[in-house]
Amino acid sequence: DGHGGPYAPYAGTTLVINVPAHPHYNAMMKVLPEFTKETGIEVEVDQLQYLKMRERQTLELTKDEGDYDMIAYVVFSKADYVFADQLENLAKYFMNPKLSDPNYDAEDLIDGYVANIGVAGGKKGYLPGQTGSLFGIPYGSETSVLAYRKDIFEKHGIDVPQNYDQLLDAACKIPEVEEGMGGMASRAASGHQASHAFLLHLAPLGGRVFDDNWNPIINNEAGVAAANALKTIVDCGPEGSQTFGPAEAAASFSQGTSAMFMDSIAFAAGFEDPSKSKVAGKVGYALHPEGVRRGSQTGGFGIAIPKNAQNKEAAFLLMQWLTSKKGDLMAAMNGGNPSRFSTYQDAGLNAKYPYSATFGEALKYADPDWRPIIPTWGKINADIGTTMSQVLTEGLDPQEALDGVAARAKDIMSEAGYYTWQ
Amino acid sequence: MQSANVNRLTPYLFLAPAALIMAVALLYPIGYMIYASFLDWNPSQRIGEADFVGLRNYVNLLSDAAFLESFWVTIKFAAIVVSVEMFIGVGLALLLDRNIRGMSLLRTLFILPMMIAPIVVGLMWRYMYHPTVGIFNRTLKSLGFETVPWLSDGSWAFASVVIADVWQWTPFIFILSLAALQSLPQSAMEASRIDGATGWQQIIHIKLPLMMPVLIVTLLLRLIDAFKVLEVILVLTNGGPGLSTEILSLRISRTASEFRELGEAAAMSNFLLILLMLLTFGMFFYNKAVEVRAARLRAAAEED
Amino acid sequence: MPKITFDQVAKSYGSVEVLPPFDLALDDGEFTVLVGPSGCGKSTTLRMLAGLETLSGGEIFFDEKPISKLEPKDRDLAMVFQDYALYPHMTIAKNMSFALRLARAPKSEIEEKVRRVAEMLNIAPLLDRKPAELSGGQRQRVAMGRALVRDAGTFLFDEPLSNLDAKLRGKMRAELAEMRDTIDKNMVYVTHDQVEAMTLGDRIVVMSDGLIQQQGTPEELFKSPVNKFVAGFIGSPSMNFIDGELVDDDGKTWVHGDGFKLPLDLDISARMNDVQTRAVTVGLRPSSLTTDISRGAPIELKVVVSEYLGAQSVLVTRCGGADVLVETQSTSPVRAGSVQTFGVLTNEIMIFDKASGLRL
Amino acid sequence: MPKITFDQVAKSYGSVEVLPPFDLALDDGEFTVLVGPSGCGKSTTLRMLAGLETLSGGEIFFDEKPISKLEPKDRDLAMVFQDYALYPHMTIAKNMSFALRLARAPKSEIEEKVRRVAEMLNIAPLLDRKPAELSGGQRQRVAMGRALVRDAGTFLFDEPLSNLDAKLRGKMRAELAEMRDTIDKNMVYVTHDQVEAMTLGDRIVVMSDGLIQQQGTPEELFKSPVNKFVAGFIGSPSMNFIDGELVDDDGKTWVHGDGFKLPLDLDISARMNDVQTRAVTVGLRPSSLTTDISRGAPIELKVVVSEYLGAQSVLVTRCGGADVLVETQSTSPVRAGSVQTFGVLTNEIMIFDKASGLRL
Amino acid sequence: MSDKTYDKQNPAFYALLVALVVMAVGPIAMMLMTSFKLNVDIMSDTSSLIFMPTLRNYETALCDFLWYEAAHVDYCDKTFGRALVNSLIISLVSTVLTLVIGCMAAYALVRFRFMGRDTVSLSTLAMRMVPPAVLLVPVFGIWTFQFQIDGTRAGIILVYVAMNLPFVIWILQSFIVQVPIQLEEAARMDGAGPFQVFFLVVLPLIKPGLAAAAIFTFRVAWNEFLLANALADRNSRTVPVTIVNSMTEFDIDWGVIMATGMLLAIPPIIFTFVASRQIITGMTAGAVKG
Ligand SMILES: Nc1ncnc2c1ncn2[C@@H]1O[C@H](COP(=O)(O)OP(=O)(O)OP(=O)(O)O)[C@@H](O)[C@H]1O
Ligand SMILES: Nc1ncnc2c1ncn2[C@@H]1O[C@H](COP(=O)(O)OP(=O)(O)OP(=O)(O)O)[C@@H](O)[C@H]1O
Ligand SMILES: [Mg+2]
Ligand SMILES: [Mg+2]
Repeated sequence: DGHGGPYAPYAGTTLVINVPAHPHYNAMMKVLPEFTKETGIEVEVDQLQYLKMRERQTLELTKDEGDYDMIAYVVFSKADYVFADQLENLAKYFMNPKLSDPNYDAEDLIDGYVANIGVAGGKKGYLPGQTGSLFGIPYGSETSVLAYRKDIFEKHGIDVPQNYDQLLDAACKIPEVEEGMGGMASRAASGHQASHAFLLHLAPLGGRVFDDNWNPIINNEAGVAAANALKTIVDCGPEGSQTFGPAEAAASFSQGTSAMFMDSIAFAAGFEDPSKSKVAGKVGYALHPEGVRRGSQTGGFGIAIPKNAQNKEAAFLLMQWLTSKKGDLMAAMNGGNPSRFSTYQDAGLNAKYPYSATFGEALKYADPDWRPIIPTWGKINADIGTTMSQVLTEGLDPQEALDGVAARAKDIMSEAGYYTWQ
Repeated sequence: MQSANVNRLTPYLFLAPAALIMAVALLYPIGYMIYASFLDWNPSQRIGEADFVGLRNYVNLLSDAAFLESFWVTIKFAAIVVSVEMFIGVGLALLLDRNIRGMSLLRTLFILPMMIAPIVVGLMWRYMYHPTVGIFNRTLKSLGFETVPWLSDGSWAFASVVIADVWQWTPFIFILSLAALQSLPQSAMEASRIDGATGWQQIIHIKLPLMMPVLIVTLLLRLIDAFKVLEVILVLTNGGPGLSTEILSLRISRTASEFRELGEAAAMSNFLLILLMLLTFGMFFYNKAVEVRAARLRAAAEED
Repeated sequence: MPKITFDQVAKSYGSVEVLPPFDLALDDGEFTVLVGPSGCGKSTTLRMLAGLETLSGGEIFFDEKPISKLEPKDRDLAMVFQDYALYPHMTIAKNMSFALRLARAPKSEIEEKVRRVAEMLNIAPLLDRKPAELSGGQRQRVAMGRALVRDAGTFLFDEPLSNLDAKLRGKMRAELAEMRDTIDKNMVYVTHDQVEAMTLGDRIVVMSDGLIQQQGTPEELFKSPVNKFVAGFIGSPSMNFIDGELVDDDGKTWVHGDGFKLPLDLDISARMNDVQTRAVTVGLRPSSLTTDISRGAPIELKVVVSEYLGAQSVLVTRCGGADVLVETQSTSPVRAGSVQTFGVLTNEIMIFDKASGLRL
Repeated sequence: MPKITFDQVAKSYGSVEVLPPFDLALDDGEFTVLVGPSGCGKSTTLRMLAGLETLSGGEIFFDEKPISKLEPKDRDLAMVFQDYALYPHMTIAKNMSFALRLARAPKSEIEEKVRRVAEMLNIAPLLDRKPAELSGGQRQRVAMGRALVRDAGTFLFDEPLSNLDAKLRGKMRAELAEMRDTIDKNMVYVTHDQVEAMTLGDRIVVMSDGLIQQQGTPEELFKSPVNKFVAGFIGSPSMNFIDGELVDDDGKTWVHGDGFKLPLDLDISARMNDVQTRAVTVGLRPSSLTTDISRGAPIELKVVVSEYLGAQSVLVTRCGGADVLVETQSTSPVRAGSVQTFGVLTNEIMIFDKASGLRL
Repeated sequence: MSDKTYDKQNPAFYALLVALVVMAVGPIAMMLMTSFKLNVDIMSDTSSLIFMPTLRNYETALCDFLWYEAAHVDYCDKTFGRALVNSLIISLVSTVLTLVIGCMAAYALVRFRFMGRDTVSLSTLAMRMVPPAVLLVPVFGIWTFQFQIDGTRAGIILVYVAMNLPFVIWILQSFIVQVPIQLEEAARMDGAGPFQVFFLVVLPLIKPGLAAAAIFTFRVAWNEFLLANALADRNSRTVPVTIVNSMTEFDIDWGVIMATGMLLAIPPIIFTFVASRQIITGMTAGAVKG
């Protein structure tokens, strides 16, 4: 057929890809027909809820012959898949002149995302560095911004918070001045959500979970400050905050029961949709406030080729196409999250989504090391989550709580062999 | 009672399909799992690649405060929901075992909660427990009462989870008790009416004793299931706040998928299994003992 | 003890009417026997009285009090069920004492009563067994015992002796007869066995197809049945019926039929004068025929079978097309196959309207 | 049809031995009746033959073939259960045709057979009902019908008529008797009713307490019972027993007792000469006593009750301490309370050893 | 059973009944009501009874079934129809298989005395105790690497049958015990072999138990998520998996969730209506004297 060039050998191939049910990937679905038209490669999509997707992939990747040619993976899966040697190292594809697009412009990819999602084997094992290599490309990645109610802030003459002091002040002032409204809606539910919320504040307040020698330092002053910040936010938040997951928190903001929401940029589209949101048009977006430093979260998804895939080369072509400047922009125009700086600067996108500029700005401070992506993370994460939940609901002392977490984390790390070299 | 001369093979023929399927699709995986409890195994590995660590997983668990806490939560949860459900379920069955118009519709209505997928039940209750738009708090507020922190306070969350479980699973007891009630010999019931039994006396002296075999089985099954409740709690509280609703099966599930420690999850399951076994054997042998005692008494009575 | 009155009581199952509306009055302290062929509605009547079946119409009164809305337990009854209805999970002792325990009778009294009744019923050694471990007749006795331990105002018995052997039955019958005479209770007794009915009943109610055919004392029913059904049902072996025609001859009334001519006694023929019908059925009890021809009008019958019953034998003979049973002493030598002349005790002949079956 | 032999068959439930080892041979084509009081092991014997109970010992042979390991369905039997055992989920028609349908008989044949049997049993109108909608007797007839439609080699009946009224029972008995004569099948029939046993059985087996007391033809059992038990069980009303003592006087043997002195006939006294025992029990059938004193040795009895049975009455009289029943024609005028002289037919007197109960 | 007269009850009884029905069905009714609301209405503070009903949530859930393009649906999952077929086949087949096989086993356990009966019934129960979360990985491994039936409907049916068997066996045992043994004896005398006795006499008599067991089995097979998610591939995926997979964390659209929840609930509800009809009073009346 009429598809020439690099795609010709693969025209007619059907790729099976596994992606999460997520607004970004819904956007991807809309651009895939264009890919097929251009290349003659068919794509069959298997879309799953992201945690379930992770479980399925975990099993799927152990098979001799996998069903999936390309997978989108949750950021913290990187450690597991790479550690188990289940993802293709992308170097050999980028080295292959028949496959690699010379105009790809990898420098344009948002470096924080690449570091966080794509690279493994460098510093601390999960960060870039001399020994690192690329296993995936960020696609549908996110960082955190502060969404706030312009109207409310104006009405009561509150300034948009630039730093954490202002943030906490604003958070507790609002319930006093605006009846029935909470300050900031935050995730807080026991487990992953509480942990996520805590870590969100930990990095800007100068903390880390581990020092460079894998010693837990989560219980240092910064850690306690982050826990206190979270507790303040939740206490001044809307009713029932203690059990919020991201959806409830976002709903609280979009239904006008709280004045601020600090979480992933992926929620923005929903706030601006009048059929779902009561605050469309009243929302302002600002950078994640500064603590000791700036540091917004990095998260979301990347795409990679499983070791047991059947059509690896065609899959690489799809991957490259999707993350190319053109592909990235198309997805972004359909409501996806850009992975390239150039996309954020695109005039058309800024016209359609005015907040894009702020998001692009936020990316500069995206912190790829805000949480450690190591195989033992799941367990430590869960422990932080439950302990933090106890701080929020049962009045457990933050210092005591974090000391406990640190001690348990130490055990876990020790058992996993992180102190072998000390 | 026992039939004579049954072809020796017949019982085995009747059992064969079930035995085969359970051996292949249940026993074998369970064996796999028991073996796995001695491994340090993460789900990205094939079982062959995992390291053998002996009893390490078990030892770790015994000193794991979170595990012990959830063990206790599990026992508390199971004991409470099962007793409440037995009480309401059997009560309802006794109440509704009547010949009134529209009964079959009613019966079906009472079974409905059980038929809803657990995930949906979780979501539904989570919506109802919603701090502001949920029906409970809304009603409380409109009646001028304090709202209740349904899911955001440890004790309330535990109660909320219990309520949802009772709502969903009482029908289980109800439907089995009802079926049992309805296959009781009618003539015995008539005789007791003539003998002057009031409604209550009929229940206590005739219905309950005759239903006992079914009730015991039901109780056991429900108990086992209570230890296995997962989705509803997962959706409602994810075990929180803190560990207040983290029952063992949730912990197992999280250990397997979040912590990626299949070996430890398997060891935990084995603890759960042992606990349940003890319970079951206890009940089983208690029953046996009662039977044997009755038989002995009878034999003794015959001798003199 | 109340006087029990059925007033236009009726029963249907769906569209099947098993009992058309009927009246029945049972006197206080009376022993009433409901007797009739299988399926005629005896059990149903009893169960309505017990409160186990709803009435489709009418009302039952205890003295003046309507009771159809009362629960069985409020009717002060004890009952023996045709199908035993024992409690499968209780031992025999528990089965029997259940009602007393419900009534919170003192323990010693319960034990005493159960022991006494169990001894009377020959089931004392079985008291610790469960119903499933008993033979049919033993179960029936337990069912009986369960009612007898009680101190109810009215006792209902639904064929309580059907599974017992003759001797035990005789004994039980005697016990019941004694109860009848010594205690002042209402007893309503259902049976298909007319011997039981005759020996036990103060009053017998004969039912057939849901209808009450006749009620009266045993003797009334035997001597003056109102119709062919009652005549045939009461008495064993049952009455022989032969079709015939009334013929007036010689100032006497005769009945002629296929193979016989019998003169009627004066008092019978007197009644025949008022009757239009000439086509009749002659009723002859097997005991009204004798081998001693001197004692009655002669009739020639062909002996088909001789059934040996011990002291008596029953001869099955043929008269025209009809079978005629004759009761004889086993000592009288009659050979099967022979034709023999028997004497008919003419004063015992009964005449029925052939069409309606009513006695003339 | 096979000859059925029980060889040292025994049965225990746990530690309770209900049937000690016994032998029994039933001839090919014979109608055997097992009769005995309630709980004596009749049903158990039948159920072992059917294959529903395991044997605790011994073996049953069909001709030469041991069958105790065979499934019931391989024994070529049909059975009527004492407790009906109808399939509650099937209509009567389906209940009756179940066996035929299992055997894949042609449809028309099934219908024809069911219809014929249902008519014979008077249950044709009930064919579409379920068992719960029948009366007790109707259920029993269905149970009977279910066996009768079949074409088995051996028929087993466990009290098949106990819930039927006399008339129906008579009719069924006649049908069974006809079957016995016309078809060449083994029939084993359990009953507690000696009348049924006498009229139906080619051979009667009398059981008591798990022991076979005697077997033989009806006449043998009536005329020559081996012991007191059989004598008392067979015959209705049952034999009177009075204790006495043998006394030789005047070249004759007499039996003296409380209130009577009876001479023995020659053939009886001849047998008495060989006997050591002097303490005996005298057996007198109610029919061996007559109001016609010319016909026998005189005896004076006090009449206590007169039970009216229709043509006959039974007088309950007292002789010393013992009750003595006397069967009389209802026509003979005897008043209760009077003391009366009766004639004893001395040739019918039976003498039993008082200690062992064996007939002398 | 043709007795169509009904007992009269006092008003308090009816009041209690109504209260109970409200408790049982209330949450479901609420779910139904919510499924007709827009998310804005759901989240608003106004009374929950006054709102503009809309079918939009159902349009969203069923978008690939619609003959028109619902304007508001911007992304439509095309797999719902296929999943529905899968679910129906898997649940029905596994229910039937479980009942037949389980019933036979239960019968053997109750009626025949043979070696190790107690052991068998105990281990049967023990097997029920294993949480599915734990079986997940072994089952996946075994099905994939050893049986090679991963991704097939048969594979899923096999797990469901195995999972449900212990329950069915246990529950039916207690019902079979109540069938009068005399009926089985009668059938054996009528020439029925063990299988005929079982299928023609015992099975029809334990209908209430079967119906109850069927309801539970169907329910598990229909609603099960964990194992189906691991074992099914794209073509054999069931409805719960599809539904859970289409839920995102980004906005909980309660309306759509309730609508899909309703859709998921309807087949088991229908099944319940059909099956619970079988729970009839007094099955064994009139069978034997006892
Ligand atoms: N399962 C059992 N366990 C213990 N004893 C039993 C059991 N079944 C029967 N028996 C006893 O065995 C004896 C014989 O029982 P069987 O049923 O054979 O009596 P039967 O002669 O048929 O009496 P009936 O005329 O009353 O039916 C009875 O005494 C009975 O109590
Ligand atoms: N549930 C029912 N549905 C329909 N007909 C019924 C039902 N119960 C009983 N019958 C019919 O009612 C009639 C009377 O039954 P009932 O039990 O009173 O008879 P019975 O006189 O006690 O007979 P038996 O001596 O046989 O016990 C019978 O013809 C029976 O078939
Ligand atoms: Mg009756
Ligand atoms: Mg018997």
